[in-house]
Amino acid sequence: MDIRLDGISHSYDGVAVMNDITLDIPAGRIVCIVGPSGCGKSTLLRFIGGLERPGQGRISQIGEPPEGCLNPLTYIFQDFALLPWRTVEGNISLVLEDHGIKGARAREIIGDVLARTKLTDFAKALPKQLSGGMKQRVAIARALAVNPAVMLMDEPLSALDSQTRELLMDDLISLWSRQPFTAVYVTHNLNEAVRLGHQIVVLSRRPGRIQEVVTIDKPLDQRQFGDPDLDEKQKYLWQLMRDEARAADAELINV
Amino acid sequence: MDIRLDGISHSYDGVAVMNDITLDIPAGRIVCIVGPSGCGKSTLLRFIGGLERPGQGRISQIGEPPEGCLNPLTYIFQDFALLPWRTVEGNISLVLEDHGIKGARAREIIGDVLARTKLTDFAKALPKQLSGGMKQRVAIARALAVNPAVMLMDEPLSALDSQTRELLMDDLISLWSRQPFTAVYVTHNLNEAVRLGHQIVVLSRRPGRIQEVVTIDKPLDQRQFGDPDLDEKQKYLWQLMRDEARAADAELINV
Amino acid sequence: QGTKIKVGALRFTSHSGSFVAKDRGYFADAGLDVELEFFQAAQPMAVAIASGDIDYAVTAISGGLISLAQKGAIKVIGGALIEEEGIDGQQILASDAAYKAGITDPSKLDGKAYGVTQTGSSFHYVGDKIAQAEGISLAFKPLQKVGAVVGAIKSGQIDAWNIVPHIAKPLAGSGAVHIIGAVQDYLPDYQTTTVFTSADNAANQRDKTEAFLAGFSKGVTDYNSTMIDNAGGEAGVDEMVKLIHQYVYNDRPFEKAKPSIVNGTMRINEGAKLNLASVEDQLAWFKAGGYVDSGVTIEDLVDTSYVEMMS
Amino acid sequence: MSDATLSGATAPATAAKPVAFRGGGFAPRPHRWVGFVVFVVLILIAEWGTRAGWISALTLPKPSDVLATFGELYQSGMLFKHLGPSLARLFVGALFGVTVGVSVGVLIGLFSYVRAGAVPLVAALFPIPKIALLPLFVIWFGIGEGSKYALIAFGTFTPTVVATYGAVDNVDRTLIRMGQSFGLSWWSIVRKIVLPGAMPGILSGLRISLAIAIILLVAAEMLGAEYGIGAYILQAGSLYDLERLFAGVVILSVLGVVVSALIGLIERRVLGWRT
Amino acid sequence: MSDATLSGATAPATAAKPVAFRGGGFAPRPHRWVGFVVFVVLILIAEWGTRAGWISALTLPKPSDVLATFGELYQSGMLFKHLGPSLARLFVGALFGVTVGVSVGVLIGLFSYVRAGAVPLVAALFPIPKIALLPLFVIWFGIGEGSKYALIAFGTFTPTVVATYGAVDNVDRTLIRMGQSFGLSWWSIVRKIVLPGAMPGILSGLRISLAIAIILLVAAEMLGAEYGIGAYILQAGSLYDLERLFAGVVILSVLGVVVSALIGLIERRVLGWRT
Ligand SMILES: Nc1ncnc2c1ncn2[C@@H]1O[C@H](COP(=O)(O)OP(=O)(O)OP(=O)(O)O)[C@@H](O)[C@H]1O
Ligand SMILES: Nc1ncnc2c1ncn2[C@@H]1O[C@H](COP(=O)(O)OP(=O)(O)OP(=O)(O)O)[C@@H](O)[C@H]1O
Ligand SMILES: [Mg+2]
Ligand SMILES: [Mg+2]
Repeated sequence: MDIRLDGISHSYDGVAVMNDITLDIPAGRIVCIVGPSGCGKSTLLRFIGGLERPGQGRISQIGEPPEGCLNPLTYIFQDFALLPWRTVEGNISLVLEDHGIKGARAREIIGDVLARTKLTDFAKALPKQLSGGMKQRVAIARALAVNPAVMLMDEPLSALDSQTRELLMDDLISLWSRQPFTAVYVTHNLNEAVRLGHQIVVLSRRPGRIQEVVTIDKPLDQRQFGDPDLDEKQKYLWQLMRDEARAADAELINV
Repeated sequence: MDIRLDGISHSYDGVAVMNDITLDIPAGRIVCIVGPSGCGKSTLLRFIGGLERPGQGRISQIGEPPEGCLNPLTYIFQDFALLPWRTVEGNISLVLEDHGIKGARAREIIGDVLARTKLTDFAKALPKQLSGGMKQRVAIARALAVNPAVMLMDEPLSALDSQTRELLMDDLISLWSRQPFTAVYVTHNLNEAVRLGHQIVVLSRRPGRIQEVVTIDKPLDQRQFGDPDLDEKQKYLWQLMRDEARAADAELINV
Repeated sequence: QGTKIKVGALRFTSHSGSFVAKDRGYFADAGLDVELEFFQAAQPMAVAIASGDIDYAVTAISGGLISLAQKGAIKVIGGALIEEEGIDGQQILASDAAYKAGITDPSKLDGKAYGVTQTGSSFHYVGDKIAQAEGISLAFKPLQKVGAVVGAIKSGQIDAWNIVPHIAKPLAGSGAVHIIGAVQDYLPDYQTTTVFTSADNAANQRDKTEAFLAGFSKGVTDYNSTMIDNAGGEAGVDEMVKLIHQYVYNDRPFEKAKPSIVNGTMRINEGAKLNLASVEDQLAWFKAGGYVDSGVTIEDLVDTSYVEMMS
Repeated sequence: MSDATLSGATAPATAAKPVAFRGGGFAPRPHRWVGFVVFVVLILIAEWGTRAGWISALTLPKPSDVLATFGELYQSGMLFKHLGPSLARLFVGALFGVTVGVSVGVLIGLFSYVRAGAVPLVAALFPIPKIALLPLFVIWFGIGEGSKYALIAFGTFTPTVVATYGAVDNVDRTLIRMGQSFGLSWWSIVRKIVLPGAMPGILSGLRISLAIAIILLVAAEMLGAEYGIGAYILQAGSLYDLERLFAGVVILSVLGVVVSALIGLIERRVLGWRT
Repeated sequence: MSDATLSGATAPATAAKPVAFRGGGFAPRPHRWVGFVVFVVLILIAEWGTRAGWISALTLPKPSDVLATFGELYQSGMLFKHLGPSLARLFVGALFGVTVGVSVGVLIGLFSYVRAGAVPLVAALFPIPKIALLPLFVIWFGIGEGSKYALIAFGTFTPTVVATYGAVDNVDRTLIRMGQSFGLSWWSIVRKIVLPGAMPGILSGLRISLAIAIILLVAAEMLGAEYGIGAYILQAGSLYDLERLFAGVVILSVLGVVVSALIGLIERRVLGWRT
């Protein structure tokens, strides 16, 4: 299933936050979206997932979601969004219950996704007992449980410390390598973008418009920590964005 | 002024958190401390700053602090620790007031540190109006205002997004290059460590002990984004720490 | 099995008419199955009649009672406690401090603080009448509850108050207050309390109401003859006190309760006769003070068709 | 490129359907007029019912009569004669209770031993109904203004203490560590960090304390008050004069809303730094 | 290396001095016994004062007499005769008020129009003193248990509503967006996310509501109650019997502390997931 964005523009209370964004998200690829603070990345992702409606433009899904897909467009959030009163298992079964999956079938699915995210031993743990990295793994397992057509990730690693981030990047790469998924991956972190993205969409400052789309052909599982090609791309991206990032950072927030 | 740590061990409620740490912090250098979560980095920094007393061992300052130093050991915190009810100016004058510096003298100092951190235009802004990066710049300006002998930084950039982090790293480097300061810099981020550290102290998992001290000789202002030497060092550090980081991440928290 | 009715009462000796009638079966004789409903204060009792929770009760005339009568909710149908010469009635008390300062007589109360439960209560009426008679002015202090007034006069924060004998006498006995006069000197034949019921009962339940008054009157007759006219001698008094003790001061042993019950003896009108003149005077006073609507008439308040009016 | 995209969308070899919307909701939007309409409708129903007679005069007064009573009260000048003493009692009593409450609360927040001693005491005082103590207050403070002040002060004291020490506990500890790390004196930390940081909590505690103070006005004016909104209500109640009773209750209710709005104003002024 | 360090430290060419400690404080430590000692000391002072006579018998009763009164009350079986009806009233009244309050609060939290209509109403009801309405309650609900339940229910209703809609407002919006993003139905989101998420706030509101319920017990039992702790206190007050008054007040105070402890227990049970 592909996603097509068609001339998306939007403004909040008269302030334009994005302008004429047209973009294709092809199945089986990871599209990273980078851009300075406040350029509308999260808003764009909410549009794609149908959580909000753009002022102008159209978002369509092309083709059918795969067999057994419970929730075609599935989010992974920056702050994990686990229900603190449910165990790891319970958090996953939450999203199955509403699709009528209970009992043995649910147990099977939960067992499978926990195994894939190496969480089998933590099935009965409460979120408060887990480190940030483990929590995000649970969120990933939950997303996998509904067998999504497209994963929508809003800075999934930016609440984690950088060592944990490294570990989770490895996990994501190995998950993708075993079974490629489609993803829109919003991030501030250019290193993550070059490590995980097949395409990297660079947005300008608010109102966000597409400044450039950088494609990286190297297969995901061959991308290494400190790979010179990737460093090159990252440097290029940083040079593209640096001034805008500084300007965005120095903006006064009107509260 | 140097700092010397001498056989520091400590335990909280019977749980040993660090073990026999002996370390010299020479004047004019930046010493980075890296290590997995919960290995006692922040605790160690609190000991150095005199905010907490170690169970065993001794911390001494050798030599006199420089002329006009109001607060020899000065912190920069991860979450900025700005008083939200004071303006940028007010937050800086807070730390001067208690040393009896008011009126024209205070204005002079404040003007100077704001200029050095490029915040002159934001003197009257409240913290809530500032982005994270700007807030941390204010915290740095505040630290500079007391003319510290040693700066104690506890993950100063980890609350920032990675683009802002890049910008602030540049700022720190240019501040140091213009006038070298002594710093103990705790971080999870190996990239920061190799960009900013003259020495990098690698701690083991809890109970933290010194696993290795890596020295980087390249002058700070010559260290570039994507520098192969630094990438080499970073890779080495990551390989040193990876397994411990994973184990620390997978630990259940007993609440 | 008789008609079921509910009769409101306070745990005061002044409600003995109902106690005796119930205990000695006079209500049952009249074909009524009476359930006594006890209250902590008189005012809610009037409201409870209005709301239909109880059928009959005895209480002093207050602004609230008149106001409810005007709204067509209740009617006075007879009289109960009355001030009678020769029998100890309500006493006028002065605090110890005031007494020591020379207030030994109500005429010396000019400008002093006089305790009442509420503006527009029966205490207020009595106090104002005393003031009028003596040609003095009093500062009335509304303290809501009898307990609060007791506290205030004991500690000398108000100077004077009037209250029924069974409270006045033990207080005076303890030395904390002094009796400086009697209400009956100012308000002879003052109709202290009245029998009242809902307007509906008075107008439409004539049989039931008459039956109640019949039973109640028998109880009253027994009480008066035993306690005031001493018809049964000391033994009769003892028996009567025992009966009353089931309802009043029943948390104290009999020996301690007896003096209080005997002290509280006041005449209850035979046949629930009503001193209409006194009621009219009270009504006029309430109207003059603006505590009730000036449009209320004695007909709104009293149904004179049930009992004999005293002259 | 946008041409290609468009043609792709209009000629669906594979079906292109718009993404379904599933967000929205769970975000209250203000509709100011609804509150107003609800009030008006309720009052109109009451008026209709009392006029038509299916609400008896014993149950509710006519709203128009309540208004007329209020008008009389205003014109006769009695409104201010009642309002004046009540406001004075509220002010003095609450000022005293809140001042002592904030002080004790701050001490509890700062000193472990004070906390250990005072918290159980406050917890034991909290559920004591103030009206139960009226007879005692008469003895302790007299029937003059003293006992009224004392009752309101006592009633506002306990919730203020609880709110204040909670607020002090909630002051961000990193700010305090920051103060210490810059060598600020203990007193500077308390004055410049703890107290301003506890302000939001103290003010929202004040909201509750003052509501309680207004509620206690009636209890306070049970004690020998001739004038005062509470006394007015009590008298109306004992005379079963529903018009006046409701007029008095409406005054208290308005007073409560005004006080709450005032605190809101102060909050916006003083706590403008909050995000 | 440690040798070198040590010799460096012991032979200071440049002075080596230890880093000064400047942390600590601002972190309350529990001292359970202090609270107990404070109570005992206060009681002992009262006992001494009343015995020695420098506290007059009018001001305070002898603590030992209060204890004796309490003993009598217990032995005569009257304690439970009073406690029983009071607890029943508390339970029924609070159950009703809290149930309705939570329901209305949740509705306010979920629906903008309900909020716009109900919030001003609740704000206007909040500062109305319940005792002022006693005469009305008798007419509305009779003098039986009904009016007592109604009074307590009414008193617990408003704070529960306020606490509940505040709690619903505070439920983490990302959790709700998460639910929507996984296609959960509206009802599932309310049941599985909003309600459990609002639990902590609702329970801490319950703490206040129940304290208010206990306080209102006395007012409720002004309405023709023969038995009940409130009636006992009122009677003692009107007879100016300080021993019994204090015994009653102590019972209410203990009741309040017990209820608060019970809620603490429930919180630990139900809200174990909180960090
Ligand atoms: N619901 C909303 N109402 C009004 N303004 C909004 C809303 N959501 C976002 N905005 C504004 O729209 C702009 C874009 O917000 P968005 O969160 O999409 O940016 P972002 O690129 O994700 O930023 P960041 O990198 O900080 O996450 C910002 O200026 C933000 O203040
Ligand atoms: N005040 C305290 N009381 C009890 N235990 C504490 C205290 N402070 C820290 N600890 C424990 O000591 C250990 C070390 O904590 P510390 O904060 O120094 O680690 P850290 O290396 O800074 O971790 P992180 O990388 O997560 O910041 C942790 O297990 C922590 O739970
Ligand atoms: Mg975002
Ligand atoms: Mg740390």
